[in-house]
Amino acid sequence: MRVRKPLLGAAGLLAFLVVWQLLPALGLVDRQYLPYVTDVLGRLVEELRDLAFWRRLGLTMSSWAIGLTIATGAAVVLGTMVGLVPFLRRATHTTVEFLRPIPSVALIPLAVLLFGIQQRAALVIIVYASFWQVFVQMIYGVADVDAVARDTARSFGVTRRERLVYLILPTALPYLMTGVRLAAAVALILAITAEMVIGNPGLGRMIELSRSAGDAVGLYALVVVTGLLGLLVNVFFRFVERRALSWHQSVRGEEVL
Amino acid sequence: GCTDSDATPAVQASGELRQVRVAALPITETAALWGGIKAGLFAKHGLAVEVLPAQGGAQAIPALLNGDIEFAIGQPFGAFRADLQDLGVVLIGNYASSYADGADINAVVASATSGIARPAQLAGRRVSVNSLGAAGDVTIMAAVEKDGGDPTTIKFVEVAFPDVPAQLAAGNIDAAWVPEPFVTQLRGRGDTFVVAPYQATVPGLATLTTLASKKSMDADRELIADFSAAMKETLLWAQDPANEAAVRQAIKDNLELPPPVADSVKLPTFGWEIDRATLETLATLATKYRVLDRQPDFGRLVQQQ
Amino acid sequence: MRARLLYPVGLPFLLLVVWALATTSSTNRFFPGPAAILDAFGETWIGPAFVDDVLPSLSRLAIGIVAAIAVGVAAGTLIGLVRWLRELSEPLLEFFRAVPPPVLIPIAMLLLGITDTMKVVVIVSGAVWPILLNTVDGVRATDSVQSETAAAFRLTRWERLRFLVLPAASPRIMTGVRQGLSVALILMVISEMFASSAGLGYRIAYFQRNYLVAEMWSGILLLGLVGVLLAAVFGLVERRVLRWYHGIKEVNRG
Amino acid sequence: MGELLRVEHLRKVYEPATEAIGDLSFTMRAGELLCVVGPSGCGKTTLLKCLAGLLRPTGGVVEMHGAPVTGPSPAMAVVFQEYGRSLYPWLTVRGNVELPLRHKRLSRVERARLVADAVEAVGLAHVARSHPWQLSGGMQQRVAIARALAYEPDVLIMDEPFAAVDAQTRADLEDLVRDLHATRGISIVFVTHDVDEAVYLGERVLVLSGAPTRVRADLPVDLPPERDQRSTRALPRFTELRTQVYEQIQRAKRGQNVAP
Amino acid sequence: MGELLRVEHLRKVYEPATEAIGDLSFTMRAGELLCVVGPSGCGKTTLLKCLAGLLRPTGGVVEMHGAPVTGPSPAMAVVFQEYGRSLYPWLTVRGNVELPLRHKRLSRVERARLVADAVEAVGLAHVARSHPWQLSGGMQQRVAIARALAYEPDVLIMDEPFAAVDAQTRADLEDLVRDLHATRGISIVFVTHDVDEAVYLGERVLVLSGAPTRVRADLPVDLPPERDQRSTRALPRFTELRTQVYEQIQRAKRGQNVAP
Ligand SMILES: Nc1ncnc2c1ncn2[C@@H]1O[C@H](COP(=O)(O)OP(=O)(O)OP(=O)(O)O)[C@@H](O)[C@H]1O
Ligand SMILES: Nc1ncnc2c1ncn2[C@@H]1O[C@H](COP(=O)(O)OP(=O)(O)OP(=O)(O)O)[C@@H](O)[C@H]1O
Ligand SMILES: [Mg+2]
Ligand SMILES: [Mg+2]
Repeated sequence: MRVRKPLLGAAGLLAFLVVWQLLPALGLVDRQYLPYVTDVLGRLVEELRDLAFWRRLGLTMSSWAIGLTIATGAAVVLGTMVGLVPFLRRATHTTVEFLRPIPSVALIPLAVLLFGIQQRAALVIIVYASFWQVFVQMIYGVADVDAVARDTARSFGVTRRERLVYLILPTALPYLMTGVRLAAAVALILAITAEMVIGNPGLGRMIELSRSAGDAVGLYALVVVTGLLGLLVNVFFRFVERRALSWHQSVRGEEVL
Repeated sequence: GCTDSDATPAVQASGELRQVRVAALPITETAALWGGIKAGLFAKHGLAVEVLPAQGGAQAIPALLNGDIEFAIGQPFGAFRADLQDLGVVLIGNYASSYADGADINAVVASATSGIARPAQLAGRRVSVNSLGAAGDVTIMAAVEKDGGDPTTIKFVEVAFPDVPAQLAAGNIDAAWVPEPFVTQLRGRGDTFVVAPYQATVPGLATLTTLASKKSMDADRELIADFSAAMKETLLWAQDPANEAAVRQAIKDNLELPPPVADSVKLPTFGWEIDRATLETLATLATKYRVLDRQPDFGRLVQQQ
Repeated sequence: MRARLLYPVGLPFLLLVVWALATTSSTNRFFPGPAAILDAFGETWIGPAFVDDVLPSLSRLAIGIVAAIAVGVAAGTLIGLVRWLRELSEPLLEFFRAVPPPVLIPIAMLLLGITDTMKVVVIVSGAVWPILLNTVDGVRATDSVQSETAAAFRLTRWERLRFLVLPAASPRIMTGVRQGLSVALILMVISEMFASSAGLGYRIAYFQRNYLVAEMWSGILLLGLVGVLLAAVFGLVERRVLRWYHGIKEVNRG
Repeated sequence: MGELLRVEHLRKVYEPATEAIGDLSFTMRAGELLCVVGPSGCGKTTLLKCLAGLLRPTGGVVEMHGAPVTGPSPAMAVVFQEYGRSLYPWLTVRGNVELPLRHKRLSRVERARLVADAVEAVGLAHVARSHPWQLSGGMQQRVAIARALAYEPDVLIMDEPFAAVDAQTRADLEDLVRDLHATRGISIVFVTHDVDEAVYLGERVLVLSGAPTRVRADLPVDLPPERDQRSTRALPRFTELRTQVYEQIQRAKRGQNVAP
Repeated sequence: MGELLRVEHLRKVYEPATEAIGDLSFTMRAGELLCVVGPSGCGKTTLLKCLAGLLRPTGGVVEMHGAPVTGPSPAMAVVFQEYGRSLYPWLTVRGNVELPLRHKRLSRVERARLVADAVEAVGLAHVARSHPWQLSGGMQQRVAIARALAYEPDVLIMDEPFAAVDAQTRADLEDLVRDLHATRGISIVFVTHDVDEAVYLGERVLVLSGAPTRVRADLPVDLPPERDQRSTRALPRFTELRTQVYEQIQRAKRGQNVAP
């Protein structure tokens, strides 16, 4: 049972790779635009042995991690506050709805103006985009507290802080987990996009370079790297989730016939 | 074993060097700058230059204005726009130009199936440029009109240069304006060369120029003078056929181009002297085609050092 | 009644005032004041530009959102319910989700041409993830006693879906849709920044490149307004769909 | 009437190590009304879930009409102990009761009648359009009962169905159950904690031991089939039986071994 | 002892138009054990929530120690009817019981002792490390009871706390409640559907009418304070009282008007 899951997952990935290999092989797509999987993987292995690649990966991932941490921290605090206080929720509603959809890409000139062509500019973009993912989930999660559970806490005179720690946060935790997983992906996307657009060093710039060089194999190899990163991030968060949500229906609920 | 493609023999000149940050596009033309730095031409003038890749004027000019970078190398059109908005940007020198005769460094190429052979036939067709409202579409319109076509009927779309070959082949566009190495690549596979719009309308037009902010012009004359001198020397150095190998090596070092491409790609004319007349012609054309609504103030924009 | 009006406009108004004060004292060209932006807004968007740029963008956005919801909910429900499918597809989905949409645009362009379909596909390819993920989580969290009830009364597959799984997951699905909406708007902009010559996103990029700062901000303002409008429409739909859920919450507050 | 249910050496262990049912064997005739009593946490709910095909036994056999139970049967209706959670908050009372009837090829009129009758029978006609969370605990429980009644099952499984209703309503509902059983011949498995109720309702009372549960006693209830809240409960035999059951439970609780 | 609770002309209407409590007035002494009975859905839970300060009345006054109740008081503990939902699935049994003690400036040892005692008292020591969803219904209910016991309140409000436990456990828990009341002088408001239980436990039984509820009868229970499951229930006065209460409920159900 333990091995079934990774095995199935690997089978899914494998099937995808086979389809990819077949597309250019059968001439459905010109291999100049969709190169063979084998070539791409070959290049990938080459890159993995290049220290420079790891350095750039490190740069991208550090922007990702810093950005995600700041965004999550801020969103948990603010989301909980706004979600708990009806006054704040009503007062901020329109402002939030206004700010949320503003494309982070459109904010790049602003970020550059404030922080120059540096990592900090990319960070602003990452934080801005991923903040909302967690924020919205937090608001919904905090609002989902069960009535009887809440009355219980109130009637026993459980303090505000304890109520937060023992009732509200556990209720919101499944929401938070989804939010963080979404935010992690968005942050990764924006870390890379920002490097592509602003041009500070990292994976994104490598992608842009291979793109402008017409190096399809290199481009796809890097895209695969981003995908794999996303996968790793997910595996990590799934692990955390299973730990943190062992009591939750979605984790324990597989037993029903 | 592991490799490290970043590891280049460090040529850190010793002594007290002034740190200078320059934004440049990550394209083959920038090779002259990279080569000049490596050859120590800037260190000679007391400058340690860091080249920051910027994706275009939209990113570089705000950075220039807030003092994050000291200089930017970019298309003249960006400077025109900035001047029209009174942003306080000046052109302190040229950087690269197209050829007044012979094979130019960019061209409009039509797909074999479109049947387009001359500029006039572009009328009413889908033509791609990398960025709308810039030198590309302005000169193409001029070239079409010159050839007797109606320039207002051309349907321009934006397609990034690397995407052009695929889009042309898929029939999504009829023709595309591309620089080298794409021109050679497309002609090699049977697409038709239509026109070199720069050469056909404004021969020898500047493709890249060097920008600084008005503020630093006024505040730090010494830096401007040092940098200008170094740039002038660098561009002369790059133009010298004897150094071509070094320039091409700089391409390989800094861009992920496959070596055969880096060896064969056509380089522009490098030079520090601004040809103000060609710039004014370009601006006039742009006003004519309503890409700009008025002429920039060349008197304040061009400050040749 | 007064409070009802005060809440939605109170904070925005306050921010506007702060902004206006901040811009009068600074001369930064990249931060124009609200008045300048409002001027630019009128000149830029009211008139033919609305029909040429805004309407087509919005219709693509609408199609994209509807498609993303349909795909996200359908796939999410299936994946949430079928364990082996989830295990089979999860790594793959995570893989695709992590690929930045801008990188996918050239490929989409290749397969679909420079068409509206391509732009819609780009919108869907990004907006579908929050919806799908939330649906999966919502479906998986269905209360055990509730599903046992369905099993005991032998509800058919279809009834189970219609009366148990979807309603139970609907609060989560709606959260996902809400997030999907803003992602869709962002991708509408990004999809128009490539291979385009019209549209809201294109215009903003164009203004940005040409230092038409006030016009650019007016575009961002328009996007924000579209966002508010979307949220309002979404709010109406949500209140209908989740009437029972809000009912419970309402009672709890009583 | 033939054999309806056969349970043999049933065993159920909740992972990782909670042995709920130890070794349980009994049979039940079709049309019988079997009451199950036993200490709290002994495994009654677990047993019902195994009978209903909602839980896979760890060992042993559960057969219905001679065929092993592998999943829920369409002829069966269940009233869950956790009545509150077994109702769907997004449906009204009527919607909840109607839901299982939807795939029962009935005319719309017929279905409406069944729903109305069942809701009426549990005394909730006046709140048919309310949502479950607008009802009191006892009312919610009665909705769950109405849902099972409207379904018109052959076998009815009820897990402490009257725990949350008042004495009078309880008496009425007990008579309703007896009546259903007598007139329609429905087979009923009824879990309760009320010893009097078990004796009053059942034709047989199964007393379970503490977890891991076994059958501690299997007592036939030899009261006349025509029962009445006043007179039946006043019979000396009734008192005898209830004392007997009570003592068995008490011993079960004290964990004494079953006499072989 | 002084007056603990005073309820006057209490009225509660659930929006939009469900009148749960019509007009309710009664008082309760400190240290009293008051049982509340009434038909299902009459408004008992609503009343308790108003007493506990969890629900704002639509009209009338609820006073505790002479001061109006505006929110939950720290001296009060509540056992909810929906026991399942009042437990936190992310905490273990021990964690659930311990939670309200956290802000009660107790030493760690003291707290552990209180928790262990309470869990022991309801017979759940062997599952203290389990999560609530791993327990049977009756066990969950006992966890909720243990939580209230460990809290050591001055006032204990219990809403059908023994609905899901077996007869024997119920008897034990009843005695536990009587004992707490007798030795610690805790004031208790106890809602039940079991008439015998109300009479056995209470010093006074409040019978409510159907919704919109009023006080239908307020009967003092003049049984000796020393009670015992066998002998007390065998007293003729006990039978008299239970018949009285039962008849009142029956009339309440039939909706007869209250005699002034
Ligand atoms: N999901 C579960 N996981 C682990 N253990 C469980 C689970 N459900 C029940 N148990 C355990 O199985 C035993 C029997 O539970 P069950 O619910 O069948 O008891 P019951 O007889 O219905 O009790 P009650 O009368 O209190 O409802 C209990 O000890 C309980 O702790
Ligand atoms: N949240 C609510 N919204 C609307 N009506 C409600 C709500 N809660 C309870 N009611 C109504 O109020 C009345 C009294 O409910 P309450 O829960 O107080 O009854 P109860 O006496 O506790 O009944 P039971 O013994 O069945 O638990 C009922 O008619 C019920 O329908
Ligand atoms: Mg049970
Ligand atoms: Mg109640």
